[in-house]
Amino acid sequence: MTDTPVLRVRDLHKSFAGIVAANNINVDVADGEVVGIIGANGAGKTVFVNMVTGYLKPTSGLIEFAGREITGIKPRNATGIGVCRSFQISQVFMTMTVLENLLVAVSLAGQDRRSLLLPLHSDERVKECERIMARYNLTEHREKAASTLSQGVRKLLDIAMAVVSKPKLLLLDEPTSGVSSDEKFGLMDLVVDALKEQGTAVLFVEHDMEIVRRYVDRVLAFYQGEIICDAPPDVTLRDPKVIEYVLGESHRPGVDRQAMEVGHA
Amino acid sequence: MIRSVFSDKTILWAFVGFAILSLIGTLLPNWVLNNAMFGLARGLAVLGLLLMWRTGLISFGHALYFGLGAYAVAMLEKFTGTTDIFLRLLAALIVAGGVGFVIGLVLRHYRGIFFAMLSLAFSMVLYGVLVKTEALGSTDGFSVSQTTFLGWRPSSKYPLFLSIIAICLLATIGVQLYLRSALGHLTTSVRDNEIRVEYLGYSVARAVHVKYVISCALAGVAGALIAMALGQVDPDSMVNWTVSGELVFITIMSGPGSVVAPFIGAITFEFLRTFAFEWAPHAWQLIVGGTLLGIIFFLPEGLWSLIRRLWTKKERRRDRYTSSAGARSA
Amino acid sequence: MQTALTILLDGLVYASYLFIVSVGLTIVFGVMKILNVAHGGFYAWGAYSAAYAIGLASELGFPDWFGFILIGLSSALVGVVLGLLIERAILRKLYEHEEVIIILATFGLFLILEDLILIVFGVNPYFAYQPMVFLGSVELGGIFRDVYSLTLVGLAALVALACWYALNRTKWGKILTTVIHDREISLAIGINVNAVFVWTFVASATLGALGGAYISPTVSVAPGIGIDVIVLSFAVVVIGGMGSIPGALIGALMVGVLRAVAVHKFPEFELFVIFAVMAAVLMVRPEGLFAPAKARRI
Amino acid sequence: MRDNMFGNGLRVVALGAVAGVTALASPSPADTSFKVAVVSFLTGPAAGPFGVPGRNGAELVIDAINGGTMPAPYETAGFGGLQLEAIFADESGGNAKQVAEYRNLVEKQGVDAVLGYISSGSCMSVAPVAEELQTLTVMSVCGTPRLFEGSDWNYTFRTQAHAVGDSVAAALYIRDQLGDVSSYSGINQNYAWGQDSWKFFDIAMQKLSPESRASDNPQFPKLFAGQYGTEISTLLLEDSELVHSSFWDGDIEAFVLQASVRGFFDKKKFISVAGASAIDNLGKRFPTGTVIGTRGEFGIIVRNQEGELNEWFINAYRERYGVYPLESSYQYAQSVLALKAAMDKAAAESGEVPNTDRIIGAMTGLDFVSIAGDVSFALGNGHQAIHPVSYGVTAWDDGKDEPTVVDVRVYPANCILPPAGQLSEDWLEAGMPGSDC
Repeated sequence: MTDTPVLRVRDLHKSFAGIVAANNINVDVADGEVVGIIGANGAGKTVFVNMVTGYLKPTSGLIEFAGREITGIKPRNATGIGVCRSFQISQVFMTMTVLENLLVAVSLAGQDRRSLLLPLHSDERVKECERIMARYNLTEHREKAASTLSQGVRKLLDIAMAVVSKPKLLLLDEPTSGVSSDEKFGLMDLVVDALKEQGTAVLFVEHDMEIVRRYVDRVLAFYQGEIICDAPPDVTLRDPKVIEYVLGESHRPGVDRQAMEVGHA
Repeated sequence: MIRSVFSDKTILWAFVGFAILSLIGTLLPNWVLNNAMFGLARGLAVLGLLLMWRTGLISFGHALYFGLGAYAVAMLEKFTGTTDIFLRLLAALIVAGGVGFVIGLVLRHYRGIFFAMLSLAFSMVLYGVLVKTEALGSTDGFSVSQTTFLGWRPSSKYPLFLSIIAICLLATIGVQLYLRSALGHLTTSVRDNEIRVEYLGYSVARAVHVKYVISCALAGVAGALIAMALGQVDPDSMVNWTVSGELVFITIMSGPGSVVAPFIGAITFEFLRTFAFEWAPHAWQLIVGGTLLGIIFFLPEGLWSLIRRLWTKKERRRDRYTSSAGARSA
Repeated sequence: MQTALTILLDGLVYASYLFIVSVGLTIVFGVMKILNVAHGGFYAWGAYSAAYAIGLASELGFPDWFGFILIGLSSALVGVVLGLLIERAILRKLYEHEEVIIILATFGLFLILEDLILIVFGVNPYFAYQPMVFLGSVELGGIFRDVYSLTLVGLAALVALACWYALNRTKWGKILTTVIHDREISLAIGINVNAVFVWTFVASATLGALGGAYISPTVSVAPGIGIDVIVLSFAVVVIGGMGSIPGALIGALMVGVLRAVAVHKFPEFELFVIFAVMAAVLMVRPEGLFAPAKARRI
Repeated sequence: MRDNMFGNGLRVVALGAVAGVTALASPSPADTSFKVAVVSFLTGPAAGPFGVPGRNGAELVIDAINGGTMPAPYETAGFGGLQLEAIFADESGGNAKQVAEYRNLVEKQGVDAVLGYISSGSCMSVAPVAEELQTLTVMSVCGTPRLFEGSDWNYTFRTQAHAVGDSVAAALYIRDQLGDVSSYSGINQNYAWGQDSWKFFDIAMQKLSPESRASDNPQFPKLFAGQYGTEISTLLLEDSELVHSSFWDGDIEAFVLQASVRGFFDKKKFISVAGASAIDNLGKRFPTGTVIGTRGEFGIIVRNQEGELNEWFINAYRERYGVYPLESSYQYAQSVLALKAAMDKAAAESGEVPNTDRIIGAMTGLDFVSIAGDVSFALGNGHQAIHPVSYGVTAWDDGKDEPTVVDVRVYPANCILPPAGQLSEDWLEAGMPGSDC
């Protein structure tokens, strides 16, 4: 491990037509660290994730990945250098089977572009996909079309597809949203273990405080586009401001959330 | 390599089918041969549209490339006197592929109705130029002389028929291999979820562009082959929007199921039109239009689904008979 | 100066014609999200039925002005009968399909309508010049113009006003606007979207038929007259913005005037210029000049 | 699996073979009949004014000859002893479709010869295919001289003189009858016929009336455009005294209607090379005082001309179809008569049933009598016919209450057409040497 943080964000600012969606955001994430992001609806969590992965361009500020500036990078280039993400609403290929989904992900993750012209179902790729399916408990769903999967399984597939390229930084947008409560922990156990094994740093947006408490090393609390607390979970979750603005019942109107979220674009 | 290619059932099938077609071609009367040639050539353009359709895009302007291919043949003859099949095809390929590449730079950012309309607009620009320019034949178009093969001028249509079959077979194999490849699977991927493709690190625009250029080149070659088989090019039956509509129609009629479906669909269409025109000259459009509606309502996966249904039914029946012999997993 | 005036007037007349034909197309797109190729069929049916009725009335000794009433009647008849029939029997069952499939279905309908004309009206051209002759001509800008063509401008203005009024000043207009904005919400607040669709389609078909019926006295009404109209009105609708009525107005004016300039000054660019503008608008502003901007996908 | 695949493959072969056999089994022509496809516009804007009258003209004469009821010199029954079996096909849909249709007629329907074609586009595109399929093709109406200039066709004949004759006769009539016009413009369809007509008329005018000035903005709308408001404005704005037009189908009718309401014919002298069909269709709506041609001695121009054949034709046609024969009726009849004359000659020379080669031999260079004048295959190596061309001025016959044409002048073929072996354009540019008027 080096001293350079895998993610370094400085003075990040984003506004939509005069409405501030992110302001003065400064974050460092170290290799292999697991960081939770919490905040009420419209607090700017997803905007932050979208900016880091290149879906949105910040109005001002700096984003560095492993010492290299990636501000305003295109999503596909972000993926290329090792910044991947999953989505609040699973982004998978609905009409394709689980295996095909993973095969496409695996083939695109390969460095050799010429191999893209070879048959998708090559033995080598299928083997790798089988390994991934085994890791993420997807083997039994192998030949099912993604559209027929339950939310939880689809979410797993979504995450599995995001990590096939073995990213150094992974951003998960509400990995447990829409997942039934008895699937939740199993899912998170699987994912966090698998990612720890790979040494991937993880940032994830989460509403469920139990999940946050159990899996993260550090929590960022967002409120009205700003980080109001950045500390380990037991500190953050006891912070009075966090309790008032994030954990309390008050879901204050923020920026129009729909306009900014990938899943709705 | 060859073995692995022919291990693909579709390719093997296409090979067998085209081989049989080329054999019975010697027995067929000329008018059947002609219709088969038109059908096969048009099927080539439909094959390109199939590629686009699988990507979730429908072009209402592929007559542009169809016409460019046909006119490339005619203009090549007019200005250089060349009638050689290889040069004709090369010219069509270069012109259609080249224009497709340039227009693709714009079109690759468009989806849905906008893609359809912009491709329509581009094709109508060419139509507008052709019908009003005397040097380009205006509404008359040009006659196209008989095709020569490296200086040899055959006395029958059969060599051209064989060449068309060979080209269709090559294209079928090529497109099938492409669809099986990782890049080829990006058709469905792009249709299903562009965001995911981008986040997997591949440029959706580029994926669309590549497929567009392939389909343009196929349409161009198709136009060139029709021009050669027919001996005539003109804007109304090669470039007008109705031609694009017809190509899309055959695509839907064929169904997206297989790379051989376009040829089956296009040949069916050609005969449907010939007979409808002969039996009911004032109602052949009605028959064609009615067929289109019928397919949309009752056969949404096209003719191919019909063939596959017959096929699987038989297979199932046989499976029932043979299942006692051993365990055969689904 | 005289040339400029003539070009402007020619362009205006042609634009009026285009507007009347395209406005129905754009309304249907706005409300139902259907690009209706069969609109050309309504146009042709309108032209044929009006020409037929005018010819018949003239033989029966009706006065020439009666033709105007027949134009209105026949376009309403065509619009209601064909519009109802097609929406109820065909389109209604296709709303769940992809938009390209619906376009293709309307293409099939167009082919059917074309041949039905041959079967019903035969192959010979019809002439219904009585209303045009009845109105005579007038000198404008140094040359004579037939008054009938000039009334096209008035009719177009009337159609535009009526559309504006219906959309902005009536209850129906408010319902329509809601449906255009969000079909789901309209259903949720109890709007009978099916009924809205039917009447929108009928109105659009009537406008298409009116375009054909009104133009019929000035042309020879012959098989195939609907074919060129479709792409021209597509161009108009796309340039102005699909679904926008003011857009159709601007689109028609642009295409009309550009075409007039081309015919007068650069005849070989007549068709080219229309579709070049269509392509250019789609490239620069895909939603058209008058529709609210939407983000492109990736 | 494998067995099954080939099983199905064989079925495909079998199906194909069945299709092939059924097709081959279509009835072969009996020895006593000669099957001819008559192609004309049966749908579209050209059907009413040209296609249907042409078809009817052919049908009338074919039936009369089959039945032996024609007057002299065609009183013998049959064509070289054969009965002519006609099938009628549609010319609309564009050149490419015509080529496909032509192949169908010959290869599927098995016709022995093809007769007809109105549009120059059809003729130009069909001629090479006729050669390829070695099928006798007699063209009836189309006018572009390009058909036989630059190409030698063995199987194609044309019984209609080409556009140069129409244009030169038009220019001559203008000089002879209207005196000098200061300037002229034109509105012609943008394809072979319209382009050629204007080009030849323009050159002929320059040679015959050198002081006359051509417009620099002649109009070329698309064929079957239907709306000419803008073009009419353009022509009205110009100061040209005369407007030339070779419009012929529904377009001439639409143009005349749109133009006459705008006072076009009060301001301009108008010469219509091939629009005579509109006179009958429009009746009083067609402006009187218009210079009109019928591209030969056809239609309204010869309506009151004496002659047994012509009177028979007009009466029989009126009796059967209820209207006057139009120019295309004459033109199609002329093609049928050429076939009759050649087949009779071939039969007489060989004493056998005429076949394609013998008919071609007999038709090449043939002189024959048409409905209202004489025709000879003098150009294009004996494949291109020449005949006189008439022009006149439209008027209203109050006595009969029907339109008529007055001040008719007939220009003989050797006055208005180039001698054999010379290209039309060269001949015109050279000032029409050898023209014998």
